Amino acid sequence: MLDLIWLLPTFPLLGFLILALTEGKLARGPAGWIGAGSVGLSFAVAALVAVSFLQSGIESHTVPIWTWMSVAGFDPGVNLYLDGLSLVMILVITGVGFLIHVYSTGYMADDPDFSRFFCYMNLFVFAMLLLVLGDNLLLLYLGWEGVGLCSYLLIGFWYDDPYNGYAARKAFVVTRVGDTAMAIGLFLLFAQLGTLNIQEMLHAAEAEWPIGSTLPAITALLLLGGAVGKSAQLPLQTWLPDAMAGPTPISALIHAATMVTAGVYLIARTHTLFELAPDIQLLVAWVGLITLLMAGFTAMTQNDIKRILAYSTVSQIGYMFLGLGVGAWSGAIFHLMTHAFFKALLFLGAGAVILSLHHEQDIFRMGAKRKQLPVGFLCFLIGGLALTAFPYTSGYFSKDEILIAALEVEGQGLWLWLGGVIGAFFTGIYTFRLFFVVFFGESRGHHDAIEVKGLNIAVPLFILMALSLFGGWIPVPLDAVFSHGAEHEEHHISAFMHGVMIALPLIGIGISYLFYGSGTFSVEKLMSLPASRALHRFWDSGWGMDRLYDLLFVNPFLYLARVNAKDIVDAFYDMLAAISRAGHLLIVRTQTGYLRWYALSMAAGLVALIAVGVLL
Amino acid sequence: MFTFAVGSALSIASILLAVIVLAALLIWVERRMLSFWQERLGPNRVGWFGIMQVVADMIKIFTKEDWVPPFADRLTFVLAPAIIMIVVLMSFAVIPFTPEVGVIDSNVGVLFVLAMASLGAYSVMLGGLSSNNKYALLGSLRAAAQMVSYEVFMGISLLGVVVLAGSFNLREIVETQADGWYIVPQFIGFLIFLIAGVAESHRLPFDIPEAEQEICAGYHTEYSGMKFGMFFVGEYLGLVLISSLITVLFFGGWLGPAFLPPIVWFSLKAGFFIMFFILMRAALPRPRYDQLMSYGWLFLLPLSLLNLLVTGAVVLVSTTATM
Amino acid sequence: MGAIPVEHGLILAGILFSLGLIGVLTRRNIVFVLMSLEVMLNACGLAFIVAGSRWEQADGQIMFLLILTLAAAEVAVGLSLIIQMYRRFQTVDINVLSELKG
Amino acid sequence: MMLLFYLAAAVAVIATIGVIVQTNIVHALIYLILSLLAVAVIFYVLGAPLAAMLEAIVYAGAIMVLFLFVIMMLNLGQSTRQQERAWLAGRGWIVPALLAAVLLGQLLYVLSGVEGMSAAEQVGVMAVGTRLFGPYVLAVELASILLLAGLITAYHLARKPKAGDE
Repeated sequence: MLDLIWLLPTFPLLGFLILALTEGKLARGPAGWIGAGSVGLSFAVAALVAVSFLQSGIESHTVPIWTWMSVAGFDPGVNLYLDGLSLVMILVITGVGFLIHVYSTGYMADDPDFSRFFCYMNLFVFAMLLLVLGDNLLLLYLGWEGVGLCSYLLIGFWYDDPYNGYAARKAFVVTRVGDTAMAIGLFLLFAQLGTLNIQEMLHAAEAEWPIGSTLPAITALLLLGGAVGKSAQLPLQTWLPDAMAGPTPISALIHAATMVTAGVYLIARTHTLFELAPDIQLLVAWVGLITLLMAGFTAMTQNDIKRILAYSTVSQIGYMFLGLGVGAWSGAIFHLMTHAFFKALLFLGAGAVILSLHHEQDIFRMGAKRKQLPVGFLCFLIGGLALTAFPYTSGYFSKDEILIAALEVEGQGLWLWLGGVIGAFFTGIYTFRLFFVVFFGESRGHHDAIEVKGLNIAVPLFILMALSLFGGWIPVPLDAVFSHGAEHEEHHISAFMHGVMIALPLIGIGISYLFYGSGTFSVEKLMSLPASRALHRFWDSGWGMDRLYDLLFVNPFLYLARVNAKDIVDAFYDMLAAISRAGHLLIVRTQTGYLRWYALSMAAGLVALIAVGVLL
Repeated sequence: MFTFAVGSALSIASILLAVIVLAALLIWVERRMLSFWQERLGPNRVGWFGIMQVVADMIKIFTKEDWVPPFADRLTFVLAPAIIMIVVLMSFAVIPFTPEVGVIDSNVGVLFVLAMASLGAYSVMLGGLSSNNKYALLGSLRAAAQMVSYEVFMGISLLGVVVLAGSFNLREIVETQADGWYIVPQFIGFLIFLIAGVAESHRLPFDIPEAEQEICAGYHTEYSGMKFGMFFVGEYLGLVLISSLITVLFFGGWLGPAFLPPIVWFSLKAGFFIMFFILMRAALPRPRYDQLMSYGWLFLLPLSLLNLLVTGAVVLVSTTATM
Repeated sequence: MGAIPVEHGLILAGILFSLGLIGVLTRRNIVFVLMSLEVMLNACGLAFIVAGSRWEQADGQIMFLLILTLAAAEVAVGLSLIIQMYRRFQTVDINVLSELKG
Repeated sequence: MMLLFYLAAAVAVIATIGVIVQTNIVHALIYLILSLLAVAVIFYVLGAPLAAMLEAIVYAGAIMVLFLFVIMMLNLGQSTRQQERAWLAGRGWIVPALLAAVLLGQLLYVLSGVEGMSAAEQVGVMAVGTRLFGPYVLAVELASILLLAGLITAYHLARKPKAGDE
């Protein structure tokens, strides 16, 4: 049964090939069936595999499929590797992916490029499965770049609008910065450890490298570079909010549930390396913490419903990084899973709202929509509660695990914990700000909106609601993967700390109610202060990161280019140019343009070479 | 290097003679059969059932003026008909007629046949080119494209048999068919080889290089007398060659129940295919040139590659299973 | 069979190579140039076969196969370039193509 | 066998000389084919039957047909003879001939030190095939990529320019 996992990537690949080769000539019906069905079949296989994997009780299983070539010890194979980690990942990818595909058949029903959409989606699922199932770095990298490509294609899906193309390019280029670092890291690992197989490589690293030495630090840092690029963490987070230009199901699938978690997966997969480099691991924690706080602040100031969710995604992935950094490997992956549930729910709910309101995305032009959009209301209520870690929703369990683990880090633990809790507080504020503004208060537009109907939209939403509420009780079979690290022990934490962790998000909800629900406090009054206006502008622009990068990289480059056009250094180069021109005038006589002349010189050179060889 | 099966000059000479006489006889057979299928009489005046018609034709062809057009390129013009004769007769060298009869027993027999077939293209091309005549040039351009293209599928379709037999030696290929002819596992290969074979010998329905109605007999427009006769006989030799090859590769060559001697079995099988080709000429219309090319590249090539791939996979799996 | 001195085979390859070189250098018709190039490539292949025969190894033939592949690709591209050239300049004189000079 | 080798070698050299001095391009091509076939015979004598057959099939049979095809397409047949004669006239051949002679001298000098006899055994198709798809599989992959690139390039270059181009 376990050998069936080769079917997992095969179905989406077949779906992609069929849809690509029919060039969009397929009718919507069959195209939707193929697109969603292939992922559904994958999910069925994944479920079968999961059952038999858990029953068998083995730690890991490798399925060799094919060896591409075998040259001088370099034998990259297409081998699939299954363990607890990849099991969780494939279940999330195919499960949530399937729901989103079904949802998309409704959401994209009127789009002229229906079949192209599913074509890209299937390719994406294929690449993502390859990423998490590959047992060697080459396959992982193939999947990694494959999802990057799909992300580019899908963000720019509506390529008629130049802005979408810009957003797609930005996502591609920014993640490429991280990918370059990662590629160098992979080369370094291969060069140093001599194997591409991830497990062998990790064992070799453990055996050869002492803890805290330079090489693991460098490789871990480079891999972290790749991870922050793909997972939209500081300093490469700027692409994700712009990536909301794509269709909403894409935002749900790629930019919330699966692709952006690839960085988390990468770090979890190579966690041995990070354990060998404690400094870098701590860096991971701080990157996550700072990102989650910055994204939290920014989310509070946004007006676009999807951008709020995008910043919240950045922030939640920050939590995962925090978890990874403090050694709560299973906690991070657990949070990855629950986050996939409720963030997919929120995005799909947002999609339903947007579609119902004729592609309106500004929350301040909605208001009082709970009667008109009951399903969307329910989505946001449940998703929002899970996102703010309301007790006993799925987000509560996973976030708890991360924060408790953070507290246990020696030295900086309290700070990390405090940051995480404050982040949770902001999560409460921005999530329910969105909620109250959209669904309560007075209607500020679209008074006669009617909610979109259709089982293929409603059913995935209800399943995701259930998962968001009860997903916290799903047992994650990760102990075998991470067991050799910190032993799984009962956490001891004082009741006060725990109380704080539960209370702060609730206080956040309360504050946002006071501002946006009951109107007790007035936002206008707050905004009348110039300082708060400036702060609002600053946060609204995402801490000015785009401007900062313009300032730091783009403008200096342009400036240098301009300055370099005519400066005194040129004189020196002019001299060089004059010399080389003189040489050129000499040599130009040999450049007759006649091919036979060139051939003659080559032959003469050959003769001379042989002569030298013979004489010496 | 050459292990001579029979080896004597006498046997070589007798095979040569037999093949050429057979080819000449085929001219009469074809005319009789065609007219039979078209419900007319055909040549029936000279000799018994008109069989002496062949001799009469020979006399006519030998005594005609052997004329080289003044505008033609003399060397090439003379060389072209010789090439086809030489090439086809050379191909017969590796054909195993019976366990005893055959000229050479080469380890690369299949490749040798392919090499000769590919050289055969020059005959048509040079003939058309040297004639310095636009119809001839058109004909030879068509022939070049057609023969070079169909050579590819011919080669690939053969490889299925080679994979099964594990040898390029035609004699061994026949011997490995003792427990089953390759027509069964290689039916697709057989079909492709049949079609490609007809195209290689540019007989109807693939006689596009010499289509009388379109390009005035194509590459041999300017030829007459003995040189035309060589082209003519060369075509029939090609027919015999293709039939013999099909027999050897797909129908077990000389193998058959013991009540008939091997040579008779071989002749029966080859004769059947010769008749089949003649019937094809009588029955099928000529396709258009572009149809022929796209049929080859878009249909036969993928099909033959697929056939080879599947055959290879099956052989690989079955050999690794038994090991 | 065999028992031919390796030296003689290599010398034959050398002679053919030199003849091809003369062809490349003297002809102005680009088709001839390409044909002479083929002669040179073929001479290289011959040298490999001779060496392979000397050591009774298949590697020589494999190298020849690779040269064959190279030649096929080279001729395909070269001839299509000739067709382009003829379309543009109505000549096969290689000296016409002398615009790319210093 | 020895005799066959030297005979084929003589044919190859004479035919190759024919290639480089001919003025009629079709005749030159026929000489080239002859030279290639002679080399194929040499391959067979040297115990390389696969190479010999491929030389005949691919080199003499396919690549040269391409040449002939292009000659036919461009109609370079006999009209260019005068031109060739004019182009070959003059002293343009002296320097190349000298250079080639020097090169040949060097080659002879270098190669005359080589000892050894060619093997008596044939290296069969099977041996070549197993090595080709064993240690040389990377080379096969590269060759296939090269052929693909050549195919695409040739298709693209020889295509008639569309109305919009240039």
